[in-house]
Amino acid sequence: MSDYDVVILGGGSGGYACALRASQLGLSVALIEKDKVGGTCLHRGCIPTKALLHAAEVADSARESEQFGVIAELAGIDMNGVNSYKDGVVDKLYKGLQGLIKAAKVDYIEGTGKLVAPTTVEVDGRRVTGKNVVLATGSYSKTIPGLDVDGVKVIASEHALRLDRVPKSAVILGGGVIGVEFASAWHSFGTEVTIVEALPRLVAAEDADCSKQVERTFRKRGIKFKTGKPFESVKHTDAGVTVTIAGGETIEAELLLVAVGRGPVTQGIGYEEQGVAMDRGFVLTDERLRTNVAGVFAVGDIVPGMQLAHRGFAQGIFVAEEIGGLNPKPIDEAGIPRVTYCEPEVASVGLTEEKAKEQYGADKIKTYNYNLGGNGKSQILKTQGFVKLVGVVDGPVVGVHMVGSRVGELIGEAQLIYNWEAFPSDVAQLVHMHPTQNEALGEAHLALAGKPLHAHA
Amino acid sequence: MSDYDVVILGGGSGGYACALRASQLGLSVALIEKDKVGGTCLHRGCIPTKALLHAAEVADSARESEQFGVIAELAGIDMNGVNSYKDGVVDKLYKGLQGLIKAAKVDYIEGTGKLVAPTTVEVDGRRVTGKNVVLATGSYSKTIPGLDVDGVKVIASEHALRLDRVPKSAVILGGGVIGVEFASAWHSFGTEVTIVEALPRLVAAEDADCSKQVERTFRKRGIKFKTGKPFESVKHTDAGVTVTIAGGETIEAELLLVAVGRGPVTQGIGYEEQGVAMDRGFVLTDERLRTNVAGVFAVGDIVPGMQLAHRGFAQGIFVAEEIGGLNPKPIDEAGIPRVTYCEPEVASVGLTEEKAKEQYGADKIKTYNYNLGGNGKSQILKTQGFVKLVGVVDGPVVGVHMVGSRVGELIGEAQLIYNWEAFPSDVAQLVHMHPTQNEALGEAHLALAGKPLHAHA
Amino acid sequence: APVAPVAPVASGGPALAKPPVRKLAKDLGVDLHALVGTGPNGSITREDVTGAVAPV
Ligand SMILES: Cc1cc2nc3c(=O)[nH]c(=O)nc-3n(C[C@H](O)[C@H](O)[C@H](O)COP(=O)(O)OP(=O)(O)OC[C@H]3O[C@@H](n4cnc5c(N)ncnc54)[C@H](O)[C@@H]3O)c2cc1C
Ligand SMILES: Cc1cc2nc3c(=O)[nH]c(=O)nc-3n(C[C@H](O)[C@H](O)[C@H](O)COP(=O)(O)OP(=O)(O)OC[C@H]3O[C@@H](n4cnc5c(N)ncnc54)[C@H](O)[C@@H]3O)c2cc1C
Repeated sequence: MSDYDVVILGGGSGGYACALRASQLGLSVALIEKDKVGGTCLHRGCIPTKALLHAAEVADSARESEQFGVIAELAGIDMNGVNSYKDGVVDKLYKGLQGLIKAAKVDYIEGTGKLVAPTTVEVDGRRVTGKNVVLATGSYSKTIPGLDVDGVKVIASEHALRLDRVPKSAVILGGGVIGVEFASAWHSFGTEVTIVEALPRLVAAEDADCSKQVERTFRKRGIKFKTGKPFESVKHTDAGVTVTIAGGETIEAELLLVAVGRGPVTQGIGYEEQGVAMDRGFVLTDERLRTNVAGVFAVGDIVPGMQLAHRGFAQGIFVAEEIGGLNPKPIDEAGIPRVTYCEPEVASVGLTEEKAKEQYGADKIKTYNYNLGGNGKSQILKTQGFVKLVGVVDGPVVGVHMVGSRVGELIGEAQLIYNWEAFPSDVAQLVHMHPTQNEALGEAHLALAGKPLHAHA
Repeated sequence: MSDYDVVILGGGSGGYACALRASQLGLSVALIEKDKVGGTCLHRGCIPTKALLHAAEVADSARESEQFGVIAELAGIDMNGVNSYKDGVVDKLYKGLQGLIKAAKVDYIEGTGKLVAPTTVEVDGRRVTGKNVVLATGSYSKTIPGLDVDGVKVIASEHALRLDRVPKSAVILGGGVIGVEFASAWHSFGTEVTIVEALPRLVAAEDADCSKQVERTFRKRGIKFKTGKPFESVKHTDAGVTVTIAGGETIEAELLLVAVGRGPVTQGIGYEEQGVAMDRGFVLTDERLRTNVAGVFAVGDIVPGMQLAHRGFAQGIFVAEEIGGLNPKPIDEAGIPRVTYCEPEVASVGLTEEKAKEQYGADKIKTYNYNLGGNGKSQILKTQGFVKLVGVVDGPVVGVHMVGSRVGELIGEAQLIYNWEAFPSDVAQLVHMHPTQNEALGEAHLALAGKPLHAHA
Repeated sequence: APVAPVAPVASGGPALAKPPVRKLAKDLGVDLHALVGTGPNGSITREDVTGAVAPV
């Protein structure tokens, strides 16, 4: 007999969203969490990093205030102050989330769970059985073979978020989202940063033009980076670390931050024993997020694909609706918006130019790159960058890629355009607010539709 | 015989957009401007005010930096610095615009034009005849009877933008868009501001909830305002002015800024003589922007309706396409996005709750108000406010109203939702980027669709 | 055998067309409810709408 309609293992973004939606649909729900509801995103991921990045923005703004006629001086960073600001934001959202879980009448079970039968999870000796089980155990900071993260001189993002000081210098291993975000924040705080990336470009998952623009601005800002340079080794020194990279070059720094990706938390908790099919530790699912074991679903970072909190939300909601019999539409992964919050921000949805050409054929794809130099609000912010559209000839917009201060907020509009398969002319016929940055999206669509306004054709 | 397909009188937002689009369509175009192309918006309106407001944001950010752990002190405002920043932005965009006009092969005629025949404009004795004439002479700062704007102690927005100092104190007459924007910027610079407004609320054109939130935040910020208090008189004093308002209360200040609206520039330039139908100085048109005189169109601030630059752009483009035979769709005025750039920003599109209930019946309208307290990114910015949706029961979203720092950029997404007549469920099925402010739009739609995520139902 | 057309309207919900397509239909004066959708799940596509105005 089942105790619950749904038993969810892991209370991060994917797990708790599933719990809330399932309970709304009248299902009985147990949510098992060993640490804190909210998971990586709330406690060690999205929220604290974005607080850090906002403090960095405040610091930059003070440093550059003279350009705007404002007389202010940046005297320094009080890292304790930054941390209590950051923790304050997390605490408030944590309280709110706990309130939602409580109001939803979800049975919240604290403890480490283990899958002991296809649809039974054992927590501290107690067996919790569901008609359905949702695996949502999330991810951890990976490292590379032979590189030992000691949490002191060689650290991961969770340690970086708890630092009680601004490091004088740091090497960041990995030029992906997490790496460039810390690089950007620390640089703003005064750290001398060097990013080491094995791939040929920063934010390599993004459209190549975005990488170029980020690199250009990082160079101007004084953030150093070595791309195409795999890490070789690290030696502890009195002052910190010496990092050796391909070619033999060495870099001295106070710290090494390892940001080489996140691995799935799926070992030693019964998944293999119960026959859940996995690949390199990730739980395999079909497009309806079913594993190979009947009644067992998986959501969030343990499912191969983009590791994003809102993908977890969407998957959690999807599974709850699936179990609730609503027959939801499968999620289009390319339609999930992506923002990297370094300065300049990078935001994208849909296909890169390269992928679109692969998929449709190069002659079927047209692109337009609207430079923010022509965008009044971006000039007011003194930021540089662009809005790039990837469109199918006589067809919809299939990719939007943006770089510049604050462009992350433009992704809301861009994602509607992509997901609703709008044609450039659908957007071009609407007038955008002047002066805004989203006006640049409007101008780009005007141009792609063949009727540029504040742009040369 | 006509010299041109289109002769445009006035090179502001409406006029130059018309010129650029007409030329794209292969029409021959003359653009007549007595001052500078770009008009009010570029030289005395949108752009310089938003530069001022950004400098204000930089000042606030420095003032409040400690809350974020950043040690900076706001020592003051260098108004010359602010002005040269502001002028720098204007100059750069002005050069860009001149380049576009040149590249478009528009005949740019400098001088004051007068309509001397239905489709003939005289400029410095030269007669320029078009198959069509577009009136685009824009607007000027109004005052009220008996209140004399001297440009020194009693000023209008164009003078306020040229001040070489931060006023110690100011009374602002008018709590509309321009009034609250100057109030907000000056307060951030250190001016003691009092807004005097005859209507019962600030930003009275917006949804009542928006006014309430702006008033709440203004009160917290220390911006004083007297609503429901018509202005009575002003006396010049040695120190500045004494303003008397209804009820006899007096307010002393260094300056009085008159921001009571903008009147159309339509007198003494031949419109009446040529029989163009007008109402209180505004040029009347049908929905295709035709005046009663054959071949004569009007666009921009001289046409009754919202006085916004991008409405001018849209109307200018419309008329060019109409003349070019493209038979464009008439513009839905309610679909034009509106942003007020005070702190907190106000952004809206579509109908207010009140108007929607009038139009559809109160029982056919449902609303949802998502508090930014539940929005992670807004918490990070330490801003308060909401996203309010006005929806038709079992129908589309017909109004979006937002208040909070930086919500102006969310209007891009909101305007697609309104103009494309999306249902709450259309938006709710798409996942928004976490953590962003546009996520609040997503949450509001989830809730209105009956499946709230980070919100109580 | 003739197949019963899929109803283009979800009960109480919007016509089964993406919002920009709905807008296009409105601009072109096409009544979505009179169309039989040829897209996934009987949804109305842009071609269904433009096809309804183009002279056959
Ligand atoms: C530094 C950093 C910054 C990031 N920034 C962003 C961002 O800005 N935007 C974004 O979208 N994403 C961001 N992410 C990614 C985001 O945090 C993850 O995609 C998201 O948290 C995944 O959700 P999840 O539910 O799959 O897993 P998690 O959030 O990792 O949650 C898993 C939960 O399961 C619990 N758990 C694990 N095993 C057990 C067990 N055996 N028993 C009981 N409980 C268990 C864990 O304690 C944890 O609470 C960031 C990540 C990091 C590290
Ligand atoms: C302080 C302020 C802030 C504003 N902020 C915003 C904002 O943020 N966003 C927004 O959308 N709108 C804003 N506006 C409104 C916006 O500026 C106007 O809506 C817009 O400029 C109207 O465009 P227009 O083409 O109708 O007229 P105008 O821009 O006024 O242009 C008319 C042009 O015609 C010329 N002209 C007039 N008579 C003659 C003649 N006889 N011969 C030759 N030339 C002539 C004038 O010199 C002028 O250049 C603001 C306005 C002000 C005053």
